[in-house]
Amino acid sequence: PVRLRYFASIREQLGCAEERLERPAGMDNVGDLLAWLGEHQAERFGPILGRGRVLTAVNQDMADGSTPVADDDEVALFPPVTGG
Amino acid sequence: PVRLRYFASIREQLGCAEERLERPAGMDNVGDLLAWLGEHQAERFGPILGRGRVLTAVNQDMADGSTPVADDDEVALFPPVTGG
Amino acid sequence: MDNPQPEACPQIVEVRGDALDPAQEAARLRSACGSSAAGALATFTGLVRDDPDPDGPLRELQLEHYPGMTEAALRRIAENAARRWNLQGVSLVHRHGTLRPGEPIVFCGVLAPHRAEAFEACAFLVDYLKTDAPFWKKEIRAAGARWVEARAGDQRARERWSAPPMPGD
Amino acid sequence: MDNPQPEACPQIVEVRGDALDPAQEAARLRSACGSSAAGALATFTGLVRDDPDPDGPLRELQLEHYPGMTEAALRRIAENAARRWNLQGVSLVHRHGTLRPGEPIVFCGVLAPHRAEAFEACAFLVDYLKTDAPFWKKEIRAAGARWVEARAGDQRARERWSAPPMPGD
Repeated sequence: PVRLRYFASIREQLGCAEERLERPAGMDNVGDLLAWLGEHQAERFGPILGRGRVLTAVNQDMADGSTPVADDDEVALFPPVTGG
Repeated sequence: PVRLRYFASIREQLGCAEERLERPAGMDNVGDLLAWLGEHQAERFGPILGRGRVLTAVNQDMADGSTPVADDDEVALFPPVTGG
Repeated sequence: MDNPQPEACPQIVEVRGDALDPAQEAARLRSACGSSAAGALATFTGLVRDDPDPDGPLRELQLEHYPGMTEAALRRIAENAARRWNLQGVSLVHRHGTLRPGEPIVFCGVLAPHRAEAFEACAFLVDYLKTDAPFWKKEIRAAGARWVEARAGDQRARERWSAPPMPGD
Repeated sequence: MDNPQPEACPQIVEVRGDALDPAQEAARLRSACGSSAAGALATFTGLVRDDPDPDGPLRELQLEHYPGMTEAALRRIAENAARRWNLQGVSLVHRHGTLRPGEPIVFCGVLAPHRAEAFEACAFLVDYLKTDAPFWKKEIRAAGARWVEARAGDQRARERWSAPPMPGD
């Protein structure tokens, strides 16, 4: 499975900070993962993925759609950052 | 008379921080004053006026050759500043 | 302008939940750098600003971060500054948790031989942490809570540093 | 960008013979400015630098000034910054007398709503005091004493502020 983590407004919208997901066959990168969530958990993720920019990190490194995802990876979803 | 003040390397070269000068007829601005010093006190001021840039202030305001000089004015001569 | 020995530059990087004092951080950076080769110290402190708002005055600002990733992001920003300029010290200290109006959010400090590189490197630190460090601000006002939106201007400010260097740089 | 009420901006201006602590000055500037409209504090501290020199290490730096005129020049620089940008506070504190390597020579601080104007106004203060404030530095080294020469680069740095403003400024 992969470890999914959510931050800020995405964490609040989902009402969840962290969960595990059994990685289906063919989910090999971040793009695959987001597409799968939008399709198979449309009610939870539709409003999030459809609304604004969603940033991702894999194992605490900024990622994009082509970043590989494997079992035991930590994948984070969060909105654009607003520190400083 | 005018009150002459000297700072930094000019003060050291002259061996003098301050002196009074009876203002001769026709000495009406800073340019007149420097010309008079260069001519009538050439031994003291020749090396200073001939060497580098000399800045001037009249009554503690930056001045140039055309700034008027009158009795009781404070006229300062100093090298380019190096603060900060 | 590249620094062949960035590891010789002390780097203070911290994400903290308790109060951040910019005066103390400036003193800490100076004492971390023993040499007298530094002629310039430039610092930036970001403060919680209470702008007029239809939702009423700001009660508090909540700063969420991503423990682990946030520290790593700050370290990378400090290292990039130390590689890009010849610096004698870099400090990047950021708050998380709950802050009140007027409180310091972040301190950036740079010790360098001359003022131009100190100012430049300090502005570089601020621009990058606005876009590259995982922090999220939530404002609590009388009328409710809302997440602060990211600003396109912050992205543009960061991008000026990746433009090709000017001739003579 | 002009500020219609520069008098509403607290201005700390001082020429002092005893030690200058940049941490203390940053704290003093923040407490002089009561409001929480400031989102950014930018500071610059100039330090006595001991560069390698054929005349040996720097023993001390003597800073001469023109009492009365120097304070007036610093006040004018601070006022010009407060007129040019919308600032919540300006500080310009400069040493005179005898300093050792590593000691602070000058502190410039600016409180402003946003970081761009804080950095700009702080750089403006430093650039102007290098050319417009009557101070003169003398270096005392093993091989003797010598007056520091003015640098053409400082004059150029000051002149960039009197160029016509960019469109959109």
